[in-house]
Amino acid sequence: MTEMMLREAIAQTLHDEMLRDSNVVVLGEDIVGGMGTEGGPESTGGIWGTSGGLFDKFGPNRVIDTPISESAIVGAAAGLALSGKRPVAEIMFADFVGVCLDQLWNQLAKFRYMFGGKTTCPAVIRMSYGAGLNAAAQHSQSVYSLLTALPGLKVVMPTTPADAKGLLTTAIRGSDPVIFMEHKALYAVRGEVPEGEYMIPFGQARQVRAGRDVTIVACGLMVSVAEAAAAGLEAEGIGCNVIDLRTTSPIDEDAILDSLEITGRLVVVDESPPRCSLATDIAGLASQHAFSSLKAPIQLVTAPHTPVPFARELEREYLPSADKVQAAVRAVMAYK
Amino acid sequence: MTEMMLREAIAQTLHDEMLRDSNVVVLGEDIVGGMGTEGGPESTGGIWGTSGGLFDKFGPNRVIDTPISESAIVGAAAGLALSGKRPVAEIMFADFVGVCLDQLWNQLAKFRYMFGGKTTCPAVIRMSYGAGLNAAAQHSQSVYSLLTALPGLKVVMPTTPADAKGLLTTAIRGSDPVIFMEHKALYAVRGEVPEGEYMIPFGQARQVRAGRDVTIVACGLMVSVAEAAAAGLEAEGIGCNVIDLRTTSPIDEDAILDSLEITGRLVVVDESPPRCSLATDIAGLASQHAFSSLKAPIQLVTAPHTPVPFARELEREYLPSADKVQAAVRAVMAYK
Amino acid sequence: MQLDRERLLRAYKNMKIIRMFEERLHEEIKTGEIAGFTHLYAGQEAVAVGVCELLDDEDKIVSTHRGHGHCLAKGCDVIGMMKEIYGRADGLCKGKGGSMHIADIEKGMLGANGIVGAGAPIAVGAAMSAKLDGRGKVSIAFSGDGACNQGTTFEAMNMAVVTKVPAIFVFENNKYSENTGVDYAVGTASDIAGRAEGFGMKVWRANGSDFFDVYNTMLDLLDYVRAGHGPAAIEFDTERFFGHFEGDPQKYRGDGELARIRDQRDPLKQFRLKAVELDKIDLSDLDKIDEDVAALIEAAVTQARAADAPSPEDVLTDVYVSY
Amino acid sequence: MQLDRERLLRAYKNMKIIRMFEERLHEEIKTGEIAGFTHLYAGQEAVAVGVCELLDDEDKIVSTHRGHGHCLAKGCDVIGMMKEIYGRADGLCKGKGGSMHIADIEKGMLGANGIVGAGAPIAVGAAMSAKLDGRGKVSIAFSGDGACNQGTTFEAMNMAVVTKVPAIFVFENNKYSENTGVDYAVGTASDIAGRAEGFGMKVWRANGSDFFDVYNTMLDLLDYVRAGHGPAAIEFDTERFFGHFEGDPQKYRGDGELARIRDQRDPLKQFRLKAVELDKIDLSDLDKIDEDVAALIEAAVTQARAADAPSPEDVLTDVYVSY
Ligand SMILES: Cc1ncc(C[n+]2csc(CCOP(=O)(O)OP(=O)(O)O)c2C)c(N)n1
Ligand SMILES: Cc1ncc(C[n+]2csc(CCOP(=O)(O)OP(=O)(O)O)c2C)c(N)n1
Ligand SMILES: [Mg+2]
Ligand SMILES: [Mg+2]
Repeated sequence: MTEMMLREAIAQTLHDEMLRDSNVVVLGEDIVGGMGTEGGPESTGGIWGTSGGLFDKFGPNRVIDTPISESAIVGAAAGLALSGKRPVAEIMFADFVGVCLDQLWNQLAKFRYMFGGKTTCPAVIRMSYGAGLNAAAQHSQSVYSLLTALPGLKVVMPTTPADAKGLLTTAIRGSDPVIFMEHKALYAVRGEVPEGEYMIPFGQARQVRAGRDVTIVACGLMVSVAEAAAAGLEAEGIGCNVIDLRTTSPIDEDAILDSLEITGRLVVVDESPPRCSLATDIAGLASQHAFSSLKAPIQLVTAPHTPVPFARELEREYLPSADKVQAAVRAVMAYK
Repeated sequence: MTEMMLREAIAQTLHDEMLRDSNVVVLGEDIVGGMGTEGGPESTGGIWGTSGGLFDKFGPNRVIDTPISESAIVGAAAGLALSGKRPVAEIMFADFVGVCLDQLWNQLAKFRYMFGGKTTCPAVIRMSYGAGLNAAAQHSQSVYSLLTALPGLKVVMPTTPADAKGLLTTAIRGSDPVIFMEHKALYAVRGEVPEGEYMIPFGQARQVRAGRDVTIVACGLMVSVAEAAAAGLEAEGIGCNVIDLRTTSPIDEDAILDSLEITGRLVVVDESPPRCSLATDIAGLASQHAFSSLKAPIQLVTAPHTPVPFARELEREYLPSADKVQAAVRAVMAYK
Repeated sequence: MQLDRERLLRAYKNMKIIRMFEERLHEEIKTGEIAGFTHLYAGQEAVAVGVCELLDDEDKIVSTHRGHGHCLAKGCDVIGMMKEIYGRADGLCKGKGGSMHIADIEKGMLGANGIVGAGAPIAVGAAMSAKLDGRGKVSIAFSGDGACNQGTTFEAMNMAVVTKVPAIFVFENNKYSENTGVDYAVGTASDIAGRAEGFGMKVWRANGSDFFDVYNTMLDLLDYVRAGHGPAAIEFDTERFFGHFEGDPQKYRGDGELARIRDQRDPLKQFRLKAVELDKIDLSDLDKIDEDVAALIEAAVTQARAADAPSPEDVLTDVYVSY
Repeated sequence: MQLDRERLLRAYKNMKIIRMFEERLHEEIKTGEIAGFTHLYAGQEAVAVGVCELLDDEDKIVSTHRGHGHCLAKGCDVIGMMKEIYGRADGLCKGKGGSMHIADIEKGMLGANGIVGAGAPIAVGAAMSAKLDGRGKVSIAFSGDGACNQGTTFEAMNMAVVTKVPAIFVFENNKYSENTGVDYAVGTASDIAGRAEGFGMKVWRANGSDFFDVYNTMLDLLDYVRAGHGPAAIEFDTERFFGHFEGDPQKYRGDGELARIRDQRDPLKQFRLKAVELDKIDLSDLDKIDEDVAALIEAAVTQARAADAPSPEDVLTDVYVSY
């Protein structure tokens, strides 16, 4: 085990996988940094600090810095994947899915199906997402609900450096297109990371905390919010079973349903706006398949049906907080 | 009242609104048809038969035929709206939202909020959607769940010619951006349409059929599927309350919750794939706010988590059918 | 890659296959047996065949909604394609794709595409792959005069220039995007190649009704690209013989326009005229091919009609490799 | 629109406001009081002011992530902007937008924009509106050398040519998109105007560090566009004096590069030199303006600091007019 930041776990994993498999190619805007400048390539090394050193080591044909053209980036990843390569593309902010959705949704996600199962399309599209940095309406969104809805894509959301390594390795070595979502506020989070080969299968949630009163389901940054809420509630004698989904597609239905059999009470914490969200997705799952276990109305703690606001006071109110989660837990506990 | 097809109701409404308000401008690919050809403008008159005659009457500055550039079409609608016009843009197939999502999601939908409420953005974006014509994975999708999730947009789904007129008029005269979704399989549906001014407020569902046993919520083409199912079930003595949402954003929560108070049983019929869908959205609503009324697990009848397949036999299986809805209704009735 | 007799005969045969495939579909679609939207490629045969004759299975192409010609020219199985268009279980894509989504990765055919403009970026990715492999392979994006206005096409051209990959942008200017004329929709008054040049690419132009012109110009272009000079573009002046989609009344056409182009700009007629001048080929050779192709297409339709429909459960398979 | 004394003084004042606004932000951001991502426009003042001096409130502009200069030049309130950047309740956008989303529709300023390349299509829509109104108004899209590679920008240029609307594409080539040099990312080796020309537009080029060159070239360009000849494009050679965003260590810069451009390509310095040559203006006039502007910026910061934060409930308002 080595302690490192989540961003370092990603950089290291990219490095290790490129070393292991010469078909792995990375591409994206400024992933090299300094192309065409006096400072030269690698003078900056990637906006998020997740690709530094790769260009010097693997060269321009495997580490491809691109113009600002997100559709062409994702399309190129698709073309690389169809040609037998394993591209890892970076979209700087998940909000930019707006300018490349077609390539994700109508191309990458559907090739295998449209072509009758006769091809694989092993592309990983990494993107930073989420609010908390006062980056306002176009640089703060939690795009995972939208992407989870799209058949053909897998959606992965690491919350710890170890998970980042284990899940990214699985993503790169897999045969399906994967959206790999990195919360901006988690890049600097530190944690122990296993050395050597380390893979985490998709669709297996992580139990963050055990408890028998209420099930709290969360993913990404919201896991820490759920955890903080649960820690506080323990003092009140309320035991929360906190589940980190790790991947929202596929989703670990069993982890949720098994927990609901014990608790009968569900709170979902979701950074997305409420409509057609991951929160409602899980409510749908529970209300179909855990109906007889449920003892109280499901509580969905989400962002409001608004864009992400800029000012600190507004963004703070926008985001689900430990307070709101605690209120939701108390509400499901109080229900008679 | 005049009988006409849904496509005619749309063409007529566009015409009437352009006549009434010189700020109404329409734009889109081939909405004139024949630009730059020997046949000349209006030689075809729009792919869907929803814009014929407008060019000859209102001229090229108000009826703007565009190149194949969906982002620029929606962006231009946004620019027109910010400049005091009332654009009605046509995106030929809702699937093409993939190439213009940014303009819908990060621009149109957010201007008012990002600009602190200091502007309105009255743009209507019309698009044909839905399966049933064997148009395969990229021309058959039910994009409404995705768009309903986006704060700042309203989403409208007419099912009858009269509703098409009433809802489109409301959309054009309103002050917010509206997505107006026209199911391809409904264009030729006939019905009586009120003459003269006719507006239907958003957020008011239509009760298609009354019943006290089960609530069936549907929208768009699925309303007719729900209706057919309900008609068959009546013979078995099961009374279904069939609700046509008309608009999915805003959604008529009261219509659903009031009905659930009576029936306690909910079936949702949704043409979208299941994850983070309108179906789960309504399940989320019910499991939060109608928990005490619910007598059985909620049944969600949706498309599967797959792209839309091409072959007739596959697409038929893909789409929710009256049979599947009946099975769901029987399941909720049988639950003890 | 000189045009010897064998190559000439094969090129003619491939063009004829496309022509008869499309003419037959035009008839079969009227019977109602074929579902969905179908866009016929007839009239543009010289482009698909002239380009693909110079490629092997490791060279890639990405096609469009009007993809049958590209698929056939790149070697997709005629019978498998016909079955796919009929939506059969053993169609090339198991009935899941249909006319607009035919692909055969083994043949270097990365898919027809229902989204106008989606192909060019994908071709750039395949070109990146080719450059990485360093074996002189190329990747081709076919685009129409309508698709050339889509943002993705422009992004792809710039990215190909920046990354100096062996991508080739083949613009088939058949003068129409659906019902709109190219003079209206392309800002540079129907000059598509000039715009590609503006992106910093070397460009070529050729007569897309003339196989020999297509082939010889591509020979030159491919020399340039395979040598590692980066991307290139070519505009072909061509014609579509049928409507935009099957069912299109084509009211945007001028009087006599269709008759004129079918008479004067038919790649197969022109091939016949020129081929015999070359003295390597007799018309009887070509007549023989016509017969063979007719039999092949007949067999394809017969087999497609007789083939099994997919079973409903198959709707759920092939979404993921594993999930 | 001759450059009389009054106009010259105003132009200088507006450039100075931008400069001091940005220099002050550069300092204030270090205190941690200002949240979010901020991109400073200093160095490019002559472009924003030279362009906007020739517009009135009915002419529209659409800006970028680096939008303060465009906003100020188009007449947005200095204090309202500062408050917005501080995220205050009475900021220009009530604290909901912040630096990247400042807009003032009354002034014809249709918004800064956080999505690179999103502005050009919106400007085309505003130009369609201007053409419909027929009063000779124009609509301007500002784009960077990075944004010029985005598909939306290309689509917008083509659509403007096709629809012959009074859209103007102003490319501010400051040589960098984030950490990437223009020579790398623009396929035509840093020539952006040439590519616009490839789209069928008349193009101009000018020195974006020289207000007089910007102004006079725009005078010519605007004559052309306002006369109804359709869209046009212009490329300005310019420089950004700060990092891409506040906090950028700028390791991609060459040794002494920043000192050199600040010395040789400063629009304010150059204005001072040329203005006195013109004999209409004394340096003391400009010094007086400097003082006034300093006081204005000081007041803006003081007021912004003192202003109320939005109240949390406001997160829910202004999404729709009615819902
Ligand atoms: C993104 C997108 N926009 C619009 C369409 C509808 N559409 C299909 S083909 C076509 C015209 C394409 O014209 P062109 O590129 O010239 O190809 P051609 O049909 O002439 O082969 C259009 C508008 C589409 N399929 N995808
Ligand atoms: C669609 C999109 N892609 C990427 C970004 C991230 N980004 C913001 S500014 C920028 C560089 C823009 O360069 P340029 O257009 O030259 O403008 P400048 O910063 O020089 O003013 C990038 C890549 C973005 N905001 N939006
Ligand atoms: Mg065409
Ligand atoms: Mg720049």
